[in-house]
Amino acid sequence: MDRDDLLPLYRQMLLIRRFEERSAEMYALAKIAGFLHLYIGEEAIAVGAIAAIRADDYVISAYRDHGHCLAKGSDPRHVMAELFGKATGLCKGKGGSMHLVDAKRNFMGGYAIVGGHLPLATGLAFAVTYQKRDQVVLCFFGEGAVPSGQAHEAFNLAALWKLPVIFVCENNRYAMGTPITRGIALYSDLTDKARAHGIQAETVDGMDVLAVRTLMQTVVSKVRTDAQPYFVEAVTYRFMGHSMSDPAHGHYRTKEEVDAERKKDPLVLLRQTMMQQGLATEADFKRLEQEAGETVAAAVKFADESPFPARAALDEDVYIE
Amino acid sequence: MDRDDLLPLYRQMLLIRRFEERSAEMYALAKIAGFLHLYIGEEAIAVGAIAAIRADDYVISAYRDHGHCLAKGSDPRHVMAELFGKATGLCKGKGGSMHLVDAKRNFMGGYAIVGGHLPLATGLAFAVTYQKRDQVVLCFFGEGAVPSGQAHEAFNLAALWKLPVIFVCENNRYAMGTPITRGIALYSDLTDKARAHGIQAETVDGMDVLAVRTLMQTVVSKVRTDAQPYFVEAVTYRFMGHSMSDPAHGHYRTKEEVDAERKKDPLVLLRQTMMQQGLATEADFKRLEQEAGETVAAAVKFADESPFPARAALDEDVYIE
Amino acid sequence: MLISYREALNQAMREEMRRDERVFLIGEDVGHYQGAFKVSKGFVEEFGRGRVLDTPITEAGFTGLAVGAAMAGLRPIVELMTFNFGILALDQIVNNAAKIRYMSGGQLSAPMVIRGPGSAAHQLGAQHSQSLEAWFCHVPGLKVIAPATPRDAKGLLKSAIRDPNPIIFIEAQLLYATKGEVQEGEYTVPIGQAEIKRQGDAVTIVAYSKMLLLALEVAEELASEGIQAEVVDPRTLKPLDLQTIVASVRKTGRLVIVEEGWRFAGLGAQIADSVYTDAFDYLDAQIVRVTGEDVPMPYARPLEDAAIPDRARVRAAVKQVLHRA
Amino acid sequence: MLISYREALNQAMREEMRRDERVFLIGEDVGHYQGAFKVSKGFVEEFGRGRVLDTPITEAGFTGLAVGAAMAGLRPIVELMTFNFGILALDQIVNNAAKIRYMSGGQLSAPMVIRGPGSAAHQLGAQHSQSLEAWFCHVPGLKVIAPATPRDAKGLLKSAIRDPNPIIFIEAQLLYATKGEVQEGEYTVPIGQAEIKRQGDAVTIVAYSKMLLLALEVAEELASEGIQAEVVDPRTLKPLDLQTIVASVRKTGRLVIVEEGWRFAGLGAQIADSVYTDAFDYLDAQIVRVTGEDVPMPYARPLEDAAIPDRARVRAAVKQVLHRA
Ligand SMILES: Cc1ncc(C[n+]2csc(CCOP(=O)(O)OP(=O)(O)O)c2C)c(N)n1
Ligand SMILES: Cc1ncc(C[n+]2csc(CCOP(=O)(O)OP(=O)(O)O)c2C)c(N)n1
Ligand SMILES: [Mg+2]
Ligand SMILES: [Mg+2]
Repeated sequence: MDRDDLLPLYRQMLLIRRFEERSAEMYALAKIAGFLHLYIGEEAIAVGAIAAIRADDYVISAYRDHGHCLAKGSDPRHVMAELFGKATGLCKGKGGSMHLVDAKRNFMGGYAIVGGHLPLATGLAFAVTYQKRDQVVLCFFGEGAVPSGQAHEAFNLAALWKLPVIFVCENNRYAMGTPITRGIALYSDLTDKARAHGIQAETVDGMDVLAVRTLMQTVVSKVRTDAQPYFVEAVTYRFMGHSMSDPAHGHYRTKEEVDAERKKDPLVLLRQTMMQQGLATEADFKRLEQEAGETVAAAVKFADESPFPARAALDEDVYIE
Repeated sequence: MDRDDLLPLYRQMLLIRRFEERSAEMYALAKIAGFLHLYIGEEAIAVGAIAAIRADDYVISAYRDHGHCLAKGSDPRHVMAELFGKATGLCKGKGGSMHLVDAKRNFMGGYAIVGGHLPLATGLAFAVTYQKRDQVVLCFFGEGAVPSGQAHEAFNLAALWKLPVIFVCENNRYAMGTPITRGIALYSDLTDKARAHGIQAETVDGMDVLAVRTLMQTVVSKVRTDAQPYFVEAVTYRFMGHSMSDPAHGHYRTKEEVDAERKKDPLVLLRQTMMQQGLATEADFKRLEQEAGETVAAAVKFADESPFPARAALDEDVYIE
Repeated sequence: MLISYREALNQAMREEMRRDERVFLIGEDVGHYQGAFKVSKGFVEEFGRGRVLDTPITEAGFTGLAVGAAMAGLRPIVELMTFNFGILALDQIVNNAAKIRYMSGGQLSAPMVIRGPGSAAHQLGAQHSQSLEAWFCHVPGLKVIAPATPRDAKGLLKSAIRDPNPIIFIEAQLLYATKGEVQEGEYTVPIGQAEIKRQGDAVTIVAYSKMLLLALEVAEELASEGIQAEVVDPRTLKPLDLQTIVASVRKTGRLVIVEEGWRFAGLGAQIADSVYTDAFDYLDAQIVRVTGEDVPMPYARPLEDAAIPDRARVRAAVKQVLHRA
Repeated sequence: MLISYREALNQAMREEMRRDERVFLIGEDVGHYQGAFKVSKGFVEEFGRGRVLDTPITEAGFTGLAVGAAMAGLRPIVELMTFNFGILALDQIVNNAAKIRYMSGGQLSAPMVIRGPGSAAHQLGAQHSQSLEAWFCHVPGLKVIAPATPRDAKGLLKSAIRDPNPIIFIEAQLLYATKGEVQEGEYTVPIGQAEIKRQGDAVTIVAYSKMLLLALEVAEELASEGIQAEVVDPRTLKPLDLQTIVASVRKTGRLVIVEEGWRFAGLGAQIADSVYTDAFDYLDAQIVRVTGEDVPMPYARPLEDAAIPDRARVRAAVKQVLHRA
């Protein structure tokens, strides 16, 4: 393990963490509205998985999409501006938190219908194959999408046509207030759902960014070379409520459970590893912390100072003339 | 094996066979219209499975539903009248071939959206459980429905809530012109689809009415006692085209293949068994043949002589006042 | 008693579930979570998990399950977390629930209520801010209800639960916290009856759900200018109580229709068409529709505001039918 | 050349697939089976399995796949075996295809054609006999086309395949075998332009898809009685060419709208509403709509016939607007 290899992973996870925390603050200040789903606790998955792909590979996600968008390299200023609904946002303020898109970076969007973007992911992969290119598609979704019909239809098509798509299931064990035990009949191992369609599958500790990246490197290279889909279950936990209106604990999970899970914080884990192995010092982390703070502050400032879209924008982008 | 046990099975299969053949003739005479999907070749499944349930158990099917309806005990006259679109039809002529319903006999209907009735079947089973009754639900569908999202959603719900529904997949290896090899990624054994949702599953030779009945007896008793769903794959073949507009062979399967499969005719098979074991004579089969002929002729006569629904019927049954 | 729209729905379902064992509630997070918008608060505690069912995120599956259960004699209430997700259950709603009675020649039926919030809340974006009532109203076999007040919400939901037909019951996220007077004790509001929510003689405004509140606000404003608008709330969208609307138009001679949904092929077009057909000679001016803009809902607040009918636009429409600029 | 509607569609797709490598055809049985209604005859032979894709019966899955492929630069043509099954793909069509351009602020788009037969054929029953154009027309971001003649079918399908937006292209099973004159060589018909299919001055009849043929038949009958009906075929339903319709109404003063779909909240209501708004003062009579009955489609032939507009009803409507009984 190598310092220059690991520090960027930490940097990215930290950026996402601080970005999300500031988003929550901005929500409290009513600078951000609508549904806001934070990625806090799950950073290792987006960062570890996206570290294993090329810049021209595709990424697509659900509504909990800030982490994937930032990990794919989007400018935090334009992401934050989108959350603010500003004209300088990635989507000119029209998409919002759940629908970030950064086409330049092949970040193909966040989607808010559970299960609905899995067919899209197979379509991106189909296009890659059709055009005889060698990109792969990373498709992130929660375990709540696993029983959905659209997911299964997508699995079958991907397997049938051997499409280069990697389904990354972020199993944080809750779909809003519904624990996986009450949503999925066979829940102890989700890989059987994919295998039943003929898709190879693997489970990984989604709190361990290095484990995620290592597995994904193998998976990505198989998928890129062998023309086949893959399914990865990354076991994780969301530290916050489902969205801003949902407390972190209460009806459906206890404070004790959340506290226990917080001990497996992916940032803390990587930091410990690096410290133990002498790959980084307190000073490094302090510097990274400051850097992240500045980046996020700049993003907020940019967003805040940007103009709202003009009334004329309302009717634009409905059709291409 | 016992003559009085087996003859009724043959009688039922024969009735379905002759009923279907006459339906085809009536279609040629334009007495029947629309889509007409014949059950010829698959009789052993409906007859074997329904022989294993009680009269108050529920049966639900897709559009290839004449066989299930007749096996559930519906009067062939009212079934034929429905195909003729007559007021005396099971559904007063409003349903047609694809939507036979006989509520008195708990034949809960034929449905024409592939995969769409599997959730309904879980709902019938839910009602049974809710009302603390002990019926089971038999749900018949083609293998073409297996990849559909609605099927998977139904599987998960049935398994999650331990509902007494038996999913009977009539795997005739073609969905219209699409062979199973091009419709389902993992096609060699369909039971894995159900097992992935935690549903026990079994495969059976769907041309052998005795094998079907034997398996179903075990399955039905498990489902009735243990509160759990089940999945049965019955491997079969349709001897005719998909519907009347589709020739028996041509684009997607060869005459040789059809001829070879026809050798496994479920009626011939049972007849041979009975003859070999001395349980029936030529004379018996002749009598059964005559009986079936008369029943079907009477059904056609009844249908033919029945009136069409009156214009007033158009607006009836849309709402309950 | 003064209660919220949310509480009114809660009472309606609670009373009906106490009254009729066949009624059960099914949907995502309706139980332990108390409903995504807390409409079913206390239900799983009172009625147990057997009658208050948390589902996986499989709208086609659990809506279809409810249709099947209804066919077998139960009385399901399906909560859609929002009606946007009802799109995934449309096959079950349109092809099975709405048609089974007809297709079976009256043998089977699907008595059930499918309810949840429709329309936009604040800045939920394009996939979560749709008003789809025109779609449901198009389908024979369905009844469609969209109450605006706590009183109507309670009375109509009770009627809907008792009705032997499949019913689409459209609420609104932004209505849940609104309050209104609701009589004590048992009552129902009949399906298919509009209500004149405000008397007037100068102009008729037809508006439902959230838009009714908007129409009433505008009517108050106009009253201070001496214009008395009559505000008619259809409450049930299908079957539509055209008689009450037409009677009002005969009196006022002028009609404004307010709906939040997309304009093109929206429900207001049908209301206009029906009124032109039944009251043509009483109209002193063309009917004017105030509708949502024909765009996917934008996230940014100023754009969202511009996409949804507001007071200024309703006012302008009234002035237009009154030929005053 | 005199060719069938089916052949016209076949030519359009064939020419465009030869012209543009990005175009591919996907749907159930479109390949080896040559299409359920044989529209794609010879395609898999000419273009291979890589561009003519037989799918499993998973409309949401393969339509969504096509949307994703379109987002990545391809030009899918999705064949729905019939539009009834499109209900299962509505989430993909409405939430993804129609909205992605808007939601992404113009970054992504879904140029694609979703085509197949809509409306009733003969006795296919309630789940297979639906006219859902009003639903699609309601959705911003979609264009909706419903050609009636081979010439329009070919020219409009070619335009649709080249169009950068998602397009709903509604054919009809009963039109496939109808024949008509189609010019030789390359041509397109522009999207969004109605065509006057028959000149007249006594009354305007607006009708599309199958109903156009019915309207033309009735117009011929009426001509023998000295009544010259002008028959306008919108061809594109969204965006609707209101100008052409209004111009005709200004001339005739009378309008009959014929549509096969359910009456309540049908597309005709919108057409009527638009014409009342834009040509009120030119109308000499109320607009009359001839529509399908508001019932699920019955199987029995006499009932089915009674549920669908026929010559007698169109005639009666014309007489009504002409105030002749
Ligand atoms: C089809 C559909 N049904 C319901 C919802 C409402 N909803 C939004 S998020 C969510 C839970 C999803 O859980 P999961 O997939 O595990 O993702 P997580 O939020 O845990 O990341 C639900 C039910 C939706 N967006 N789409
Ligand atoms: C959702 C849907 N898509 C397409 C169709 C058209 N269709 C009718 S039957 C059929 C094939 C079904 O095959 P299978 O399920 O194997 O049943 P089988 O006809 O072999 O009994 C298709 C594609 C349909 N009815 N429903
Ligand atoms: Mg989750
Ligand atoms: Mg089959």
